[in-house]
Amino acid sequence: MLRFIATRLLQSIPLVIGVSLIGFALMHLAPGGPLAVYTLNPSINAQDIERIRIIFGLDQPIHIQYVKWATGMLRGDWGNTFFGGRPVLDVILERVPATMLLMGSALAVAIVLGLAIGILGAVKRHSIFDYLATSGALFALSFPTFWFGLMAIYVFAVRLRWLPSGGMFELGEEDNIIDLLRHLVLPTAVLGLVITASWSRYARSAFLEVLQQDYMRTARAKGLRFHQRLLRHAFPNAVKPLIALLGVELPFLFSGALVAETIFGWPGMGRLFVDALSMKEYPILMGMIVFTALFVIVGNLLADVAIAAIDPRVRLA
Amino acid sequence: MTATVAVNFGAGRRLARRFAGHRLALFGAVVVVLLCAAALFAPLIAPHDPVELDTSLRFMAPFQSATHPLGTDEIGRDTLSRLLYGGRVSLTVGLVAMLTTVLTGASIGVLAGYLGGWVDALLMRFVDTMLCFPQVFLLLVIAAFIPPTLLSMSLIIGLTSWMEVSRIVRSEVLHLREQDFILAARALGASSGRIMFRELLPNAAAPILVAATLKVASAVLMESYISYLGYGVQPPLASWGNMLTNAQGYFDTVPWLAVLPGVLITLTVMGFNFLGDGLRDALDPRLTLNR
Amino acid sequence: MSLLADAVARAAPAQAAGAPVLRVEGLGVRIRTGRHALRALDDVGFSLRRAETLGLVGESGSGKTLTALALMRLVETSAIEIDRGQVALDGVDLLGLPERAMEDLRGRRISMIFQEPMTALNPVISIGRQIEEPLRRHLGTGRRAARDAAVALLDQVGIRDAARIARCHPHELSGGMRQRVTIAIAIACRPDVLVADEPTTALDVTVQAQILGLLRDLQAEMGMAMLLITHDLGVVAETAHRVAVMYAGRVVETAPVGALFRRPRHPYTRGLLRSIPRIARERPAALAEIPGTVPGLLALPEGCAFAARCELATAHCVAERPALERIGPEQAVACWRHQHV
Amino acid sequence: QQNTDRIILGMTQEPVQFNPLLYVNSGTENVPEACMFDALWDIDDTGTFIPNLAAAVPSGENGGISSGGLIWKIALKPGVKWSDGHAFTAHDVEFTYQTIMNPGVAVRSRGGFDLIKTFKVVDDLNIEIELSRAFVPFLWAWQNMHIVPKHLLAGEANINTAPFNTRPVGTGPFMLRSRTAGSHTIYERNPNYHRGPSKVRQFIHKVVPDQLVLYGQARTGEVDYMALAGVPNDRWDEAGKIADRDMLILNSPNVQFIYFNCGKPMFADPKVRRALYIACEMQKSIDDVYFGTYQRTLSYLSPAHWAYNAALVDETPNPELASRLLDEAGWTMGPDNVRMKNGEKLHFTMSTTAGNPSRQATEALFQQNWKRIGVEMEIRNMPASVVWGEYTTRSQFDTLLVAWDPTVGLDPDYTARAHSKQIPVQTGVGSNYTQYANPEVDRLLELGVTQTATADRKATYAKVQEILLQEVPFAPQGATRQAHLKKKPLQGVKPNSYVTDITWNVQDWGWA
Amino acid sequence: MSEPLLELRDLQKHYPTRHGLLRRAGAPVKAVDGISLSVQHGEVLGLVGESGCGKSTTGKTILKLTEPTGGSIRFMGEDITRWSRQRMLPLRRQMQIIFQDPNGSLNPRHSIGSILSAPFEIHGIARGAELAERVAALLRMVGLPPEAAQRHPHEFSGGQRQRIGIARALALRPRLIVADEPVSALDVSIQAQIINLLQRLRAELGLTYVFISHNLGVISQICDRVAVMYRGRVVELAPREALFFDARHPYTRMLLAAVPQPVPDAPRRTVSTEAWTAGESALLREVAPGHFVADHDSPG
Ligand SMILES: Nc1ncnc2c1ncn2[C@@H]1O[C@H](COP(=O)(O)OP(=O)(O)OP(=O)(O)O)[C@@H](O)[C@H]1O
Ligand SMILES: Nc1ncnc2c1ncn2[C@@H]1O[C@H](COP(=O)(O)OP(=O)(O)OP(=O)(O)O)[C@@H](O)[C@H]1O
Ligand SMILES: [Mg+2]
Ligand SMILES: [Mg+2]
Ligand code: NI
Repeated sequence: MLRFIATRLLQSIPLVIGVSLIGFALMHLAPGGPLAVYTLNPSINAQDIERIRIIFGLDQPIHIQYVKWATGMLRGDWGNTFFGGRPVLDVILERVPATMLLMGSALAVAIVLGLAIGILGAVKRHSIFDYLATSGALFALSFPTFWFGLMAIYVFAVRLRWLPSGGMFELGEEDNIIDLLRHLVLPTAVLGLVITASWSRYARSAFLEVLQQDYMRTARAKGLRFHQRLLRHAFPNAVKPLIALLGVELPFLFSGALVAETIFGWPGMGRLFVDALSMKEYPILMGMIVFTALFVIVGNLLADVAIAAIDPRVRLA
Repeated sequence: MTATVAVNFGAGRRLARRFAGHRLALFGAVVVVLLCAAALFAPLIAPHDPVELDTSLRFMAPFQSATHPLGTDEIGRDTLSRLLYGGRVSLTVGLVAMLTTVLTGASIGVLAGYLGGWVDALLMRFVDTMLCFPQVFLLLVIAAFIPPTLLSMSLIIGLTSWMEVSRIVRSEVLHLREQDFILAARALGASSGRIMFRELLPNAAAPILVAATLKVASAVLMESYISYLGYGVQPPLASWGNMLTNAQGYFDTVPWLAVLPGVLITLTVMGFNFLGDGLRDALDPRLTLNR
Repeated sequence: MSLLADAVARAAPAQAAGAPVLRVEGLGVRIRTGRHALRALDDVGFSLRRAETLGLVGESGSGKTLTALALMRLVETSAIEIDRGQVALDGVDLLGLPERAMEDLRGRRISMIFQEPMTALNPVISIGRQIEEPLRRHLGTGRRAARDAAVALLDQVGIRDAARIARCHPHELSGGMRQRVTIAIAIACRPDVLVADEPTTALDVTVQAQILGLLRDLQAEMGMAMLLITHDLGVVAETAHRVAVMYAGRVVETAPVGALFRRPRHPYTRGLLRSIPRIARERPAALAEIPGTVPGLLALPEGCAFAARCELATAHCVAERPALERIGPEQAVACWRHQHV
Repeated sequence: QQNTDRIILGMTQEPVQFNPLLYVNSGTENVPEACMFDALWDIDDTGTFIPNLAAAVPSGENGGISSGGLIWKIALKPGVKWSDGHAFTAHDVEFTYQTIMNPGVAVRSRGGFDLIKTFKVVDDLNIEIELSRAFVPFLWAWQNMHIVPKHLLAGEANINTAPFNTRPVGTGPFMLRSRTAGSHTIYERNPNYHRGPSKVRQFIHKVVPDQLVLYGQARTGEVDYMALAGVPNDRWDEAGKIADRDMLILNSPNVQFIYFNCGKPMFADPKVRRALYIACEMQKSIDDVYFGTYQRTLSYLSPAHWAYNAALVDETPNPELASRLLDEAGWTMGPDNVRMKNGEKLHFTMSTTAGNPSRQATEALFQQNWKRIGVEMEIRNMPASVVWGEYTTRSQFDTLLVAWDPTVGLDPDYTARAHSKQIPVQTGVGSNYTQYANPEVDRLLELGVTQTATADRKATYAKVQEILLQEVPFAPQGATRQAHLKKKPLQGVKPNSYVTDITWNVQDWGWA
Repeated sequence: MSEPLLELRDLQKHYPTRHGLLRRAGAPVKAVDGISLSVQHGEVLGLVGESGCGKSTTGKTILKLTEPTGGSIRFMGEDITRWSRQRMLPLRRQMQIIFQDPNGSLNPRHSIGSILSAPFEIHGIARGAELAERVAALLRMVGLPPEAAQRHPHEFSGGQRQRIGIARALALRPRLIVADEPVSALDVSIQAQIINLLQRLRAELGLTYVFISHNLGVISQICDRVAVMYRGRVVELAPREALFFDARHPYTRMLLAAVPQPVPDAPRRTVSTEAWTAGESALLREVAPGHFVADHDSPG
């Protein structure tokens, strides 16, 4: 077990290097660059752009740029942003709490709800509930997030005025937990809706599979109550693919969800990433990719360990 | 696969029978076929040229006029025609991307799970690598290198979204491979390929089929997103996704602009879902059907 | 102790001649496969008294397991349906009971040992916990006590190193060990009725003897009744008080064990007895078999299902199906020509 | 209950940093500039320069500008203090100038400042600048350049990454109190502001990334003032009718054009460009795509500009004339209803930033207009970072749909965009991406920047506009306008068409 | 004597054990702990022993379905102990196994038809109509109707599934069949049919069986020699007659004493609780020609 974790962490060193290398190369080879923002500026001309290119170090060959970035990283220097010259680490870290909060609550809500709906759907297969849940989930997945987001804001914030329409807190109420929760409701609901929908589908299929196994009959023969059979016998068997899914989704805790953040003005990572992508803020992008890599490594490692912990037949290699 | 005979051996007919007995699956198949046919024959059915615009007729509501049965959009294009033509883009993207996702994801998952060892480590680190880049990033970067045609775009979407499928499939295979029937296949001298694709995959079919359904929806929406960012279908070509995106500004004032393409996407996804359900039920002989 | 229990057990049926604990009457099960529906069980009936063992033997695929599952109410899926008959446990009709009430009975008053122990155990739960479960569910045993009880049960079913095995998972056990685990689970709560579907097939004869002894002890102590499904006629001879023989979804003969072995009244039963392999210095070149094959349930003939393989069959046998006919105390047979057997 | 202690301004974007020299985004970074920094002078809503850190705006009359326009004498306002208490002096102005010219600092533009030959600090309050040639828009350059404190920045090895950029100190009406990235920035009143303390204690710049949601917040009152990107075009009617809200319409100096790449053989002939231009239903595109919110213009200036040539006539749409012009130019109708010349089809692409539905609709409309006269246009939109990158700056496009400001503040000078020496692919300087070259226009543009009398300049630029409308290197569609929404009791907001930001006079904003 | 078909030398299979949340390794389970046996062409070797003594593990290891942790396996004159999975593939045609667990060894997603056609497909023996014919023949051979081909494993009774497993192993007519409790779930009449079938095939085709069973009657009917296992080791190996009528090892004797008799009112079996200690070494002593017994220290 500990050896397994050590091996995996060792494997992730080349992974991070590879990822950063690929990321760097892709970013720089793709057309367009950070200087395009200046083109729209009326008073900027070609010399200005050339001058700034040199200041940003973009005139150097890519491999030199990479080596510079990488050696900086090794020293713990994540670099500075092009625009504003702020330390990348600061720029990223100041967004982390918001993202974690939103994604964490959305994931938590979605997992619980998704599982519940999925399980019920599997148990009451072909019932009205099953059909409703199926249609609902598919509907939720077929419309883009922005549509639900705008609808929710329109209904609950603009029309009914029950909830704030966006942001993380009322200005001046930064420390008020109740206020924060109020602000969390709509984005969590909208974001959670989509995740709930897909989780409910996966959960339903996983439970359908497990419920027909012979050992479920044994559990029944023991006289176990329905919920006991479900929780103790079906759950650990059915939950394995879902854990794998969770491992894949864990990076979202870091990378955030762009559309929901935009609609709800949530100061999260998704917006930062897409802003950085559209401005080609290479230093921020690289920083975020490295962070995401860490989350991916940890997420999938945890998932693998959890699966092996649940199912003794699975060997950790 | 080399020996489809064996799949068809009794199972083929039985599968078809079980499938046909599945009312919902039949319904799903009918929906998908109808939608595909509508898209295919769009030039014959569509009342208008989908790019023809007449700004004086914009925002016509559905069911108000015979010439524009489903109304018109923000610059007076016929919604019905755009939906029909848009189906060509969206259905292609949905289907091709879904197939790519599922084939890639399932293959990699089963390879990693069954072969284990360094193959597993290598493939899973590859998956991790792919996961490190947000999909938008991958999409945009790849799309920037490959000229965006409908097919290439679908493939790109598919090739950037298979990772969760592979992880799920792998997690299933990890315990399936320890079961006696896999030993039995090995004892028969079945090659690893046969074991993976004939013995293991059918047992991991359920989550794959779920993923397939979900991927249809996400691919259709993803297409509109990359188009929105400038790498996909170019205006004025319609797709359900970009019709939805364009309707974003009118979500409360002219809601049907978003609802109509949204409903079509939902219908498509439902169609695929029920098809998938039917297939799964047919593949899984233990799940007996309810009539 | 063992000898005393033995004596009590053998005498039991006579003592408790009163109302049977379990009575099955006219049980019928229908299975839908694709377009067809087949009658997998037809008019199955028998009764079990306290401390009595009824051996259920019969041809492979004749519906023994199905009978067991049906009376536990564990078969019902969308494809399989119990469509007629009655199962009464102490006079309470199980088939009409609400599921929640049934849950209270299963594992407590009536429990089952499954034929295929490999798949009957949950692969991700430790052996110990699987045994503890019925105790905690029905008897409210505490966590520690249940754990100790589980180890004790494993020990009882002859598993060496029980404490270690309790922490193992099913895939680490051999076939026989798993079978004994399912037995431990089934007897954990000392049920009134034990339905044992081939409980000792995977056990070597010494362990088998030990297990059967254990079950007999339970019968003696608690008056447990047992439906023992097995192919091992040696086990039947040793353990059962009465025997029911099934063929193609029906009971074709019931008799006290001695009578059955001494004088089988159904040609199929007779065939069975002849096929038993024995340990002898000289062995036959081939074992005696019953010629022909069992008819498929889908294509059951009009008349007697065994007629095609029966050397005594007449036109009557082919044309009309014989009903179970009472031919003596505790003895019945479904054969037109039972006098000729 | 309205909180009159503060004003919440809502925008869809936020500044990425606070150093006015490193300014990147117009519209958003104007807010910290206006709140925390001052320029030597501002321009007010009537177009007059008003002194800010300078004691007076230099001019010929007050002797600030020498007769040849080469020597500029600027006297600074005495007693001005940085918000950290340091005195503001001429050395800060000098430092600002030096930083602008410092090759290591990513200053956006040196436009105007590169003409400074000598910069002399006479004493703490007086400056003398000598230009290498006369340049009237020099006033604009300073109006746009906010002064930074020497005492905080001079010691920085790298100003691009100085902590100052996140913890700025200025002379402006507000001081930075806190910034929550992605959410909002709070500015606190500067009690010692040299033009008098501002009316509210706090000014809050809130970021609401989605325009529709921002509009919703303006309606619910979660923001007091909705600025960038303004009320969506299709909601102006509705917004104008909301009780308790004022809708302010801002003329921006932005004009939306079709850029023709004159360097491509197809567009080398002015006749072709003109034909394409007049085939477009320009007014209709404004009315039906932009809901009439843009103002039709025939030049690179908005019709409200003082230098706008009112004599220009709108010839669009005239497909017949367009067809004739194309025939004359040798593009004759081909078999599949697409014009051909020398075996080549009249087929080209049009690009703009992807994801802008109105521009897409405009493109679709033009596409249809052109299709009618046998021209095949293919839309090829791209992300901003691509389309405005080398695709534009290296003149790789066929046509672009762009909305751009004039080049130097609101001065009518258009040298950078229309002078033949300013074609970056050829000369490496300027921003004449259409590669337009016309000696007459060159001459007029060179003349225009030397003329000090407004009437002369107006005549010169009227001629430029006339030629450009004949030769159409860029076909004007409309001058963009924005509608802002403010709460009725909020006072002091003055739309100013001479600047790009509404917060230019933020110190005067307050509650009734 | 010619070279044996199968020869095991000091075969070992130890399973690692892991317990607790951290899955720490415990002492390994010595499922097979040094077995040496050889099986001649056409011979039937019975393998009996205590439940959990390592019979199935031995069977699986012989076929290299699990990798041995020690010792060597020679099959058809070649040492296959270290052969890779890939290299084993062609050899699989010559060695088959009937699994103890008929339920788990049939892929629940496949119809019986496709399960039974797999061996033919894999080794390219038959296809199309011939394949269907062969499958039907296999089914008939084990007493199942041809329609069974279209049904799935869960639709069969335990005994029927077991017969499907037998049919699958017989499909290729391999040289060696490891039959792990092949008839335990069958009623005696069908059991008789199957055993007769196996004997007939052996006579006709020269098949060799390693026959694992708890049913000593069956063992006595079919086997030429019998090995008795106890805790991972062979404790007695003898020709059939010698084993049944001249058993030397106390465990063997105990087993024989415990065989149930299909005679009602026969004296109840008594399981002796006598203990003996197994010798340290896995060495067998030849006490009579072909009759080997392990060292033991017993009261009897
Ligand atoms: N789900 C099903 N679909 C179709 N037929 C079924 C199904 N389940 C059982 N059967 C059939 O019902 C019959 C009775 O099966 P059952 O398992 O009760 O037999 P059994 O007497 O226990 O046999 P064995 O001794 O081999 O275990 C068999 O012929 C079997 O093929
Ligand atoms: N995967 C495994 N991991 C750990 N231990 C195992 C594993 N498989 C088997 N064992 C152990 O190995 C021993 C031998 O098992 P095996 O299945 O070979 O016994 P067997 O002789 O076939 O018994 P039975 O007659 O009960 O089937 C048992 O003690 C069992 O607990
Ligand atoms: Mg059975
Ligand atoms: Mg075994
Ligand atoms: Ni195939």
